[in-house]
Amino acid sequence: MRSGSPDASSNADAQPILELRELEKRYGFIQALKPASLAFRRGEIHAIVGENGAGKSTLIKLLTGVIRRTGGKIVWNGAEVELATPNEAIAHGINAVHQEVVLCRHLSVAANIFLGDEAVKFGLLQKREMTRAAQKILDDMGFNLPADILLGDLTIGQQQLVATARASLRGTKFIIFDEPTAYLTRSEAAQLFALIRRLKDEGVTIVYISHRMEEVFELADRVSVLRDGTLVGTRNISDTNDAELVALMINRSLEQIYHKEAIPLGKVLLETRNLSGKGFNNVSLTVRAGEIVGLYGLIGAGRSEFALSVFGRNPKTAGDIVWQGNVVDMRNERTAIDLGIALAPESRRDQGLNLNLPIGLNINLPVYDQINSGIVVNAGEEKRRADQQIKDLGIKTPSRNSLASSMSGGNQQKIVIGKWLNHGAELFIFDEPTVGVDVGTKAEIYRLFAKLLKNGAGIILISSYLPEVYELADTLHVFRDGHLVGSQAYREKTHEDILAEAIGV
Amino acid sequence: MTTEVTPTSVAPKRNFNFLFALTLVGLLLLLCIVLSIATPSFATGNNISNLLRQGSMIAILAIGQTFVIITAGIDLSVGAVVGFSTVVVAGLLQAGVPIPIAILITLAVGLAIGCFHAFGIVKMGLPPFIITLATLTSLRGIGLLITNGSTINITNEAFTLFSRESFLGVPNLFWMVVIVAIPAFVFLHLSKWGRYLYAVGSNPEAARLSGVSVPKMIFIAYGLSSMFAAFVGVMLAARLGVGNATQGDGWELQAIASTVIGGTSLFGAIGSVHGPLIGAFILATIANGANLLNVNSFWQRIITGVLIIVIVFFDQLRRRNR
Amino acid sequence: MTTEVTPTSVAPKRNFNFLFALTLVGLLLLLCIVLSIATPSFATGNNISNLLRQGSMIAILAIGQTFVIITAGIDLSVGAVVGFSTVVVAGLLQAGVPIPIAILITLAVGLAIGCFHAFGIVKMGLPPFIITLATLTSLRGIGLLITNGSTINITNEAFTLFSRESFLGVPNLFWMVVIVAIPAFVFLHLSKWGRYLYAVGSNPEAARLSGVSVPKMIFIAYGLSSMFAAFVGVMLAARLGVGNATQGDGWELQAIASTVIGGTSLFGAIGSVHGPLIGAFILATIANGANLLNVNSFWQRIITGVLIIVIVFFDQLRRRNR
Amino acid sequence: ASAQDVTIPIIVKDTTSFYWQIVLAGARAAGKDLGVNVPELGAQAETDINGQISILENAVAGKPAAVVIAPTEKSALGAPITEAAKSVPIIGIDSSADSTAFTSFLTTDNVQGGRIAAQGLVAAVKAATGKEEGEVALITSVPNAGSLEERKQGFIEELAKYPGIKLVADKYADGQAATGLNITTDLLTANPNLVGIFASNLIMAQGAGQALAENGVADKVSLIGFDSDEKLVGFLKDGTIDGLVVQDPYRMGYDGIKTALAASKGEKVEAFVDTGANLITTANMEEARSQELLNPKVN
Ligand SMILES: Nc1ncnc2c1ncn2[C@@H]1O[C@H](COP(=O)(O)OP(=O)(O)OP(=O)(O)O)[C@@H](O)[C@H]1O
Ligand SMILES: Nc1ncnc2c1ncn2[C@@H]1O[C@H](COP(=O)(O)OP(=O)(O)OP(=O)(O)O)[C@@H](O)[C@H]1O
Ligand SMILES: [Mg+2]
Ligand SMILES: [Mg+2]
Repeated sequence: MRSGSPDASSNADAQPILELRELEKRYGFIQALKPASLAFRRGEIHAIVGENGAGKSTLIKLLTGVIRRTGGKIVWNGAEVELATPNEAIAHGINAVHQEVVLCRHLSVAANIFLGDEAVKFGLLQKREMTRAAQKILDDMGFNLPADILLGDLTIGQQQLVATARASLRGTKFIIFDEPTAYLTRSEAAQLFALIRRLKDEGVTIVYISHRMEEVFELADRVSVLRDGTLVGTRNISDTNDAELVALMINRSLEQIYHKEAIPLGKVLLETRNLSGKGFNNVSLTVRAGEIVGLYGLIGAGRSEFALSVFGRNPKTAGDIVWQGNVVDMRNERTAIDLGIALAPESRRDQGLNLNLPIGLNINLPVYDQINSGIVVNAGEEKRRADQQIKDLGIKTPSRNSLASSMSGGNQQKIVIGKWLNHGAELFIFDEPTVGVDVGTKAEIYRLFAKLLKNGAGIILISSYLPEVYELADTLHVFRDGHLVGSQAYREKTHEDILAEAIGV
Repeated sequence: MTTEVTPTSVAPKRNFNFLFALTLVGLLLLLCIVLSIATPSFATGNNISNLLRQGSMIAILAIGQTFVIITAGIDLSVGAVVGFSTVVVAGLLQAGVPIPIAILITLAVGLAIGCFHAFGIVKMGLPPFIITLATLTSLRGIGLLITNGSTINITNEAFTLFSRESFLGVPNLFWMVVIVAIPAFVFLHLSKWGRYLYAVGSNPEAARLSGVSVPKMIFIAYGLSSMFAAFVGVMLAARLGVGNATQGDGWELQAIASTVIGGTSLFGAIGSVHGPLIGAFILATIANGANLLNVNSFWQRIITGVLIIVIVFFDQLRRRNR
Repeated sequence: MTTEVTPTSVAPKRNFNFLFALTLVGLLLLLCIVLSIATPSFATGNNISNLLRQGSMIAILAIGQTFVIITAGIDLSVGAVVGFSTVVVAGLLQAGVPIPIAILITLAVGLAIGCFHAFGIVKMGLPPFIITLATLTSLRGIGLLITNGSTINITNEAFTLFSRESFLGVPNLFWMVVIVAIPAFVFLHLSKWGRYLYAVGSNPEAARLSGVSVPKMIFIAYGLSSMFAAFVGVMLAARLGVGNATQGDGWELQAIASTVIGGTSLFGAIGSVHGPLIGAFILATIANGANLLNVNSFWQRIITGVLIIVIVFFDQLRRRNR
Repeated sequence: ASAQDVTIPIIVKDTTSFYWQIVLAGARAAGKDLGVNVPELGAQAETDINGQISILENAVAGKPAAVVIAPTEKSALGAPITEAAKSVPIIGIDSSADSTAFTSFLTTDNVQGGRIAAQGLVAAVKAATGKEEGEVALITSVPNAGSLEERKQGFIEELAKYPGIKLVADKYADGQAATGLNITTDLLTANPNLVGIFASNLIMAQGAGQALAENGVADKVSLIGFDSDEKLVGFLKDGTIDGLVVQDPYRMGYDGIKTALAASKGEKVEAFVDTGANLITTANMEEARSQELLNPKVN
């Protein structure tokens, strides 16, 4: 199905800046993108939505010369182009902020921004100039980042901002954002939107990929939907609505995303008393059985560091962790896991996954202690458990033996979640659990949360996506600069109040 | 949204690994067939026994090395541990210690060396390359100091005879490979420890956050590698009938080469027990064949280099095309 | 939300790198001071000249090796290239080729070898460890074949004299280090090529997406490493007055060790030109000091191993505490 | 069987050393003269005992008429040689092994070679300083190589007979000429009174000679080397080296094959032949026998 009318917008007659004709991509036997035809108009913001593994990132990689198409044509400004290498795309003024940050951790922010395009005088790098220029670019975009720091020292969200700055510099005609707000909080996202609008005003064509519908409606002029590698439709944003898009995406309607049940709160599972550590200070909170405790804050507010300390990954510097009434010495992760705490960490690449290992091994990694028969691993149980999570979470993979690295971003995230659902615990800490996860699966995950709660577990939900914590949390804590600045019961305040607390105005 | 797993025709990795091992076996077989045609003495029982004996020590070192490399480490000390262990076991035997106890003590020394490596890596934060290089240097010194630069002659006939005898027509030395490889296979491919090793090599942070004790796995990997090297030292002492600290020189490179030829990635998380085994016997067969064909020893080096490239290249091709 | 940049608590790496080099220099100085006190002959002009001569060759190899290691590769062939190059330059000189041309041809041969490595890595998909190990093996064979296992005596006085002479009181051999290190420093730290090397080692995909030609950088790194090794071969031939294919045996490990002691990470993207230089001279000073103190050769090995651990450990401490 | 079908492999200690290449050259010449097929085998380092055992095993598997071998290590090679001798006659050259199974032996006594070196060094010191006293040093290429240890033993034993001569340093290198060179320069720095050095093989003599030249002390410090090649002969000629202990490797190879062929035919062969070690100095180097030893015809 193709978007029917050539359409209503005023510059309908203008030549499209970029046109795909029966573009297709196969990975061996997997058809990641089935022949797709689509025209991007000059200066529009074109959103692309679809389930995890639908082929969105694949499409973007084809347009930026990262991977080679296996069929079809690409027409740029009326002329057919190869787009066989990243260089060629850059030369046309096409660039992208990829879903996974593709930058060099060992280089400084400035070096990353100018990589491949260095300022050189007499053959020598103009490092100081570049740092200054990079700083100015970052400041102009409103990103609060130093240009001379090593990229590896930044959080993923911050790295994503660097990638954005970098892409805006090169994508003079056409920029693609692949889930740029996944790790951003509301205020950073707002800055990004301002940047995108400014670029649009400058005549740049924008492609915007997101799983957050409200962002699509806030930004986009038109939206295209991918399902299972097929382009199922393109709509003017004014002619469509949430429900229609979701229905197109998942081929059925979805009544409710945020699944919330009234579950009676049980005993106190975890209590932190004036807990301090690297990146956070004096945090006191409690989590009860059946409760979702939401943690909200800006990037770098200290929520993840707090979670890592509770989980025994990083040492606390002061305060106590009380587990079911007893002060515990959280020596390492093992201690936490044995007590019944699980942590699905925020960065799937750095902390969550063993990328070059099979999905099955990733899912079972925390439970190998439990599934032995004698000295060897019970292979049947290993398979069963892996398949169970693949099924429950709808991980789109040919086999549990596929490498985690061959999964789409959202599917990788599901593996991180599945790993801990597989293990089970009394307290689950989910740090940005739905980053890059499609709406259908999000609803599924929220339903799984409810199931966990009903079984007597408690959940700490760290999210930079305010609607998520706002809708789901029984208690919401706001972090700012490593401190707890506000705590409220379920829906006591408005989004705006919470945001204000997080920013500190 | 469909929740069932769609079966596709993509070959699962497990099978693929198996195929990969097959290719290597294929290359080894090809080598053997060519040699059988080229020289009548290759396919004789006597020569095959020799070949099995010659490849067995590097094969065991390569298996131990694989554990270390899977954790994204490297163990440069194995050759030195072999030499040092020949001294230890020879010294013990000459001091009248019974064979089994002498062997156990030697293995324990090996284990201790491995634990020292792991300690350096885990507690002192040293790169594996550096700590094992340092041991390589120091151990040879200690061995030479103990023997005062000479050789300890082993007069225990039972001990030395063992290396020359066969059981069921297969040389005892090769049985040692079997004895090591089977538990090694179970450990790496069937037990949870093997899974943990891969996880540590792939992403130590993720492994750690999944409750895997990374330091423990490092201790296990280096401990096993050095213990295997000590075991090879015992085998070598039996074969040579002497303890001599400079033996096993350069064997670390041969072991690492066997491991890499066997498909192990030096960046960790990829490797098997059977691959390095076959790799070691490919190298042994090349050397054996060259000797039988009376290839000039200089040409022998040239040919070995070329064959390594050719074999690994075909492997790569195979891997890429799956 | 404020748009100004809030200063973060994260220390910029740039300064830190500099400090890190300082620590190593500090350790080297400490070593020198201890030796000056322990033995009167250490701090003599003559001995310092010897020391500079002794460390210079490994230092140059280490710089070349650093380029390769920064791309997350390894070059095991450098020792063999050194030996082979002594044969090439000696053969050419004995055939009456003028010195400058003989040197240029030798360097070109080195470059060709490096390009072959890069070809194997880039086009044939071979692991760097394997292709350079294969060359190591083959090159020695070729060199031995050329010389028939013997040495080529260099009768050109001007050529051999060069290595013995000094300029401004500093041995010519050390000037060679300066001549290599300065452009190497400019290349790695001040030019965009150096930056690309780091990018390739850090994340080849990111480098590619930025329009950096990864294959080209691999060719440059391996080409330079082998060319530097050929240059060292010329220096060694001048110093020994002979061409001999077995020379430089094991120097690859010394070069890699210097590089790693100098703070280079074997996983790529971390390293400098000055670090390996200092690393090489730390190793040379340990050997020199042990000789002057007439330490038993066996103890010398033990001490070298221990000192390597100690030095790198203090460095690690320093790095961690920043 | 016709003579062309007769195969007699020769197994040396280290094919990469010039000394052993001369042995092989002798064997090759004998093979040509006698119509015997002579595979030239050997490990790639003198310390690689296991390698030599493997090569011996492989050689015996080829069912040769006889095997000529220079055992790298006395005791380690004993049993494998006894084992091999069950199927073929074994001729030993250069060094001995703990086996009674040798049909014949053609050796140079390396201990004797070390003694000759000591005598040569003392004579050279006396010639330079006028007295039989002073500090001397020994440089050995690698630890644990049988023949080098024997040379060292002979050298030290003989030196003990000269009370005025003191061995102040006994160093091992790593087989590299550059290391020998560095050790020598450091010895010169640490021992300003050094009057003599014995570098007990070819490569070390090259390094040590170069060090004396580099430091310009060839007149002050006497140097005795072991074995010879063009480089060392050059040093001998210009006085950097005072003497070379040379063996007769060519003859060892030639006679080894000759004896092996005879033994394989069941002829009676001499059980023990000493091929001798000689000191060649700047003074006697032009003599015909010296020239023969210094310039063996390798090809
Ligand atoms: N390198 C690869 N090898 C094999 N299959 C791949 C590879 N990369 C992607 N795929 C497959 O291609 C399909 C499309 O993936 P793509 O990354 O485009 O999805 P996506 O729409 O971006 O999903 P998400 O929202 O989760 O990011 C998926 O089924 C994925 O498993
Ligand atoms: N590797 C590091 N080195 C130094 N400081 C760090 C490092 N990682 C994080 N920080 C700092 O620690 C503080 C807390 O970071 P943390 O990741 O816990 O924040 P967060 O609230 O979880 O935000 P995010 O949404 O980015 O995860 C920040 O100031 C951050 O800059
Ligand atoms: Mg995607
Ligand atoms: Mg976080």
